[in-house]
Amino acid sequence: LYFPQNEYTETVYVGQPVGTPILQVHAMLDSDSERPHFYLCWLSSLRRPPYSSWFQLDIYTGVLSLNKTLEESDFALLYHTSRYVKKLILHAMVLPELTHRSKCANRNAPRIMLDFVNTTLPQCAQTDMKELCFPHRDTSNPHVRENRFPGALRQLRRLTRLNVCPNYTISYHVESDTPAPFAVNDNTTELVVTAPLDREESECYRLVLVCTVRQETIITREDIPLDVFVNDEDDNAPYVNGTDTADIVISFNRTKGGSFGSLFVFDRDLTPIYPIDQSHNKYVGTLLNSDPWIKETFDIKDTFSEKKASHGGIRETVHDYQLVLKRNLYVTENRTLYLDYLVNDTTYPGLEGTVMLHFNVTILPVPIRFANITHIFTLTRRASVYAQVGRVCVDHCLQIDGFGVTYRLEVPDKNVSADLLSCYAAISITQSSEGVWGLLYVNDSEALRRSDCQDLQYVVVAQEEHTQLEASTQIHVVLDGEASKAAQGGQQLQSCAEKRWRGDCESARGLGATTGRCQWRQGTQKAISEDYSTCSPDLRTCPDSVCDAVESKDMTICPQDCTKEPVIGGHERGLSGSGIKACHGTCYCFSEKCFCEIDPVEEVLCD
Amino acid sequence: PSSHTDCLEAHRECATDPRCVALYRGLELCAADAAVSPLAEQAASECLERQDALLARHPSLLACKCQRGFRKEEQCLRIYWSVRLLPGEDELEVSPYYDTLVDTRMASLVAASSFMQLDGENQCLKAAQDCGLYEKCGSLRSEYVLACTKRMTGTNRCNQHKCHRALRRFLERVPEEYSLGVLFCPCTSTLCGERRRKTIVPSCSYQDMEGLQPNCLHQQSFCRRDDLCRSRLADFLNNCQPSHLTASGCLKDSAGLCLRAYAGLIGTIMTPNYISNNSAEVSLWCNCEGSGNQWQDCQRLQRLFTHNSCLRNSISWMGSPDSLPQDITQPPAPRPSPLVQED
Amino acid sequence: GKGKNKHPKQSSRDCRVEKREMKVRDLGLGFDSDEIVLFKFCVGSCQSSRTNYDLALKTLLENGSLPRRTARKVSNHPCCRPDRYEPVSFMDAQTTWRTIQSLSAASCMCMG
Amino acid sequence: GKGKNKHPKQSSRDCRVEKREMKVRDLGLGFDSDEIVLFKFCVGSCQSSRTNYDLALKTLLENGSLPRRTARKVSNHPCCRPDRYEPVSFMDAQTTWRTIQSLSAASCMCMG
Repeated sequence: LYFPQNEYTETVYVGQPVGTPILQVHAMLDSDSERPHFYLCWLSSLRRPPYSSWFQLDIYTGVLSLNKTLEESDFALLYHTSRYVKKLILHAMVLPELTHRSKCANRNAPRIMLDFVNTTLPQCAQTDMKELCFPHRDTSNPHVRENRFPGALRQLRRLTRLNVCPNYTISYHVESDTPAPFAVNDNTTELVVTAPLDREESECYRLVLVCTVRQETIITREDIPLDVFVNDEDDNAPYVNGTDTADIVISFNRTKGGSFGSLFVFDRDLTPIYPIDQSHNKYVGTLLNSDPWIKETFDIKDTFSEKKASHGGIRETVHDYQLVLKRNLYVTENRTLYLDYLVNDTTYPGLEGTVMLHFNVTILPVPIRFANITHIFTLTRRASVYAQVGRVCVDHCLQIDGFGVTYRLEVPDKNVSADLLSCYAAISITQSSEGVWGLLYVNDSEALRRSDCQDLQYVVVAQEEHTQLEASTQIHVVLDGEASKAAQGGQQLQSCAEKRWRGDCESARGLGATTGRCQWRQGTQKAISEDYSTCSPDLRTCPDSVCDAVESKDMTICPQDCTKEPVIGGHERGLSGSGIKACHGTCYCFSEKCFCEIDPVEEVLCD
Repeated sequence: PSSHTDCLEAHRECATDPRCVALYRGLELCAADAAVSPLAEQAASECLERQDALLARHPSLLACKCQRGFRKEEQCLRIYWSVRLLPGEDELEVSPYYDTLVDTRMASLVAASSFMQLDGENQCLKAAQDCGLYEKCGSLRSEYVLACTKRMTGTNRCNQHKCHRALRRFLERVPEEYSLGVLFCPCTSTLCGERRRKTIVPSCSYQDMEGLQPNCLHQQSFCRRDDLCRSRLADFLNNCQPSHLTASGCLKDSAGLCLRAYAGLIGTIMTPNYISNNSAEVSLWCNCEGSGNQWQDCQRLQRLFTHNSCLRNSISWMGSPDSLPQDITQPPAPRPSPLVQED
Repeated sequence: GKGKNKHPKQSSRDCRVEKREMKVRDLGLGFDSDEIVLFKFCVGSCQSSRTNYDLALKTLLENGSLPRRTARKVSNHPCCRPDRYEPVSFMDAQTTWRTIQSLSAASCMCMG
Repeated sequence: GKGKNKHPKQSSRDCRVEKREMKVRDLGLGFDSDEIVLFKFCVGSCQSSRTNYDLALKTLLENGSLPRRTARKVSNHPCCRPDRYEPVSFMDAQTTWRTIQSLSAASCMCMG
């Protein structure tokens, strides 16, 4: 037994006499032998509202009627801030057998909400036809379970208006654009569903309830729409529309969490996200391979979503199954395997509630090698320490994910003289932050300036972090410009970013300056802008909103990209929350503390 | 004067009676179990018996209410809901808050702000300026904006919990003529509408990073497991209940009560907001996909915000003087703009 | 004793907080917004907070033995400055929330 | 890398301690003694310690909306002041030991 409607609404008035029928609740059968017995019930015996005794519910017909005449005093008795209308809430329950209990059988017993109004029932003359025919706003639409027995689901007649216009005759019938198994029982004026429904055929019937009022020769017709929803049951098995096999190749991208391939399983039933326990249309999947390596390496991810079927727009469920890596794969991994995955619709009563999916997986090894090219970099001897020279990376480095490669520099000829060996200290290499590139930078600017240090040839060795597989390539750093006699000594290099004026900037030797001199960028905007004025060691890499591996070795190389300190003046931080993406006027910094200021002030003194 | 006792007060009275303390303690355990998973039939009826016994001895525990924004609000609400173990649908629509203090000030708020002139001036900018110049409003507004726009270290995410707390602090501590002024300012341009929509920092207060909307019933079920959220939801359902029998379209016939109850949801799991910058329509951040057989219940929850005549009228009254109904109390003079206030 | 001043009566010229309504656009920080903020700043004299150091420094400045360039960069009394700041948030013309940290003085004090 | 900056080089104009030999008699505090003390005081720029408050205050001062009397008593940058003082002792002309508290700056900082 179940209620097709979980909420009933009606209005009751002062002066309505005892016995007045108000509305009728209906229950539908789950099995042919059931007989409904209706009762008013309460959520807790003690918390019965004062109006609980004013109403009674007929056990067999479900008709709610007044147990007393409603008085003005009854209205005043109820506490409610609104002075016009008081909201009375009753609950009904239906049991297959007789009972004396008054506590509601379960928490979501249907609610009967009555607006108790402090006026008398409008007379015939004051009642318009629609009021006569239908309750004012019947918000609750019936829900009928599919595959169930026919039966009455709603009383169409407005019981509170039965005798308001005695010389009118009121009749009902139901219309709908598409064929719908619904009719009106003329004797009882109840709306009846005449055949079992199939949600997968239609999940909502858009009916029109037509009320015909005859008053001597005048016939008036009033109609209101009524949507009857069909509740779903798990009466459909899962099926595959298209292929049940995915061929997957795993090569460069072999990172933990990576997902591969997509196999779709359809189900014409609904899969509710809510309620959480998902007892309806519950899918369970099992990986049938027993090989422990497969179980430790792969998982199958099932994400379901609701979609509208092409025919009829009926909601159905689509499950998307993807192969997921539970760990990073070594570059040397090289195998082919076949995964079988059994999908089981556990709540489907029939036998064919399962579908088998196949993932054919080929794991290719990843060669660690350099492209066959010679890397030549040109560098001025005047470059400062941390000046960026260039970058190298192994073949396909931009596609690599799931393993790291480290780079180191080696001297090609080990038995060079100690002096010549010290030249090689000029250049160093470091790992880019995302672990793909090798960034070359000036490590010892003194060596650059020595005349005995000519062009430098290095071997770059790339090593894969797990397997220690290696590859190497030659790079050639051509030193440009005059070797200077006088050694610069430990001349303290400032941060280019400290310079606020073009003149100071372009005459300064700053940290990381590729040409040896800082470079000035002149902004053009008055407001906060990304094109702000600033002094930089190399305008190609700073500012570029990326605090790269070389810049992060010393915050004063490019505070514009790297500072994490609060910035003074109008600005916008970089994406990662550090650095300065946009600035008002000129950006200049004292170590990591940066300012954005229009025409930065000269030395203003304490007063 | 409120005809209700405060639940903290009612609980203190109960504490003087050992039997009441024992029964209440038992109820708290029931509530804790029910929060984890639905109680079995047997356990549920035992708990309900215990509840009946308690309320028979101390009916004030059933009639007590709580004060919104009060320092011990959450403690009070825990008592309120512990006593209403396994609440039915209708109990979830009764407001746990006193609303009596409100009428006079609220009516003046709705009326006062409705004297704003709609001469094309960006009313939401004006409301923001008024707030910026009223010290408490300006500083609490900066506090919630900072909490809602700051990224958690090492991530691109905001701290939604802190954001919600700061938003609630703003709405509870700042006088309503300012706080509700920035929320319900009337707009005639998309720029004004966009400012109004972004006032509660949607990117943090309800949207999630991937922009995936939860199912509305799912969202409501999470809300009903949190004492504060379910109280604010009950307050909204109660004070914004539509009715075709009153001029305001509200069963409780007070636009101010509805606005306050709607604002009370801001900073909870069910934070509502304007849906676009060119209309005053509001909605929850959720959809009804995956509702199964409860699609219509889900629709009804959504429509409480998108098709609620009481809420719509209350919001639209905040700015259009001509459609002001005969409110219960006569409106005093409009709120003086701080711009003209003497320092 | 009775009548002892716990807090010496502050003369109106002493270091204190003052407020000015300023449009965000007029703060000179480059933000494009029509919002108005209450800018609180510190103003007032700190003569009453001077120490022996200040008296000696005043004498040193007056006897002209310091070079002008140095003398200009010396402060011979504590300065009236904020001892606590407040952030200010606003929405700019593109309806993006902005927050300026340490913009307004929450309270002022004679510092140093 | 070689030549790497461990500590950011403080520019010579920043807030720092400077020393002057001064006769006690010339301190202007009225002590009668021929002893000489090393008077340490703070001098230098605090530009790099400014905050958003200072930038906004600078704009407010520049747009002339503050009355001159107020504008003169406003400090739109932190001031270079002692953050720790030292006492100085000496024997006066009557061979009596004297100590002047908080006379000399132990260290300086941009305050406020």
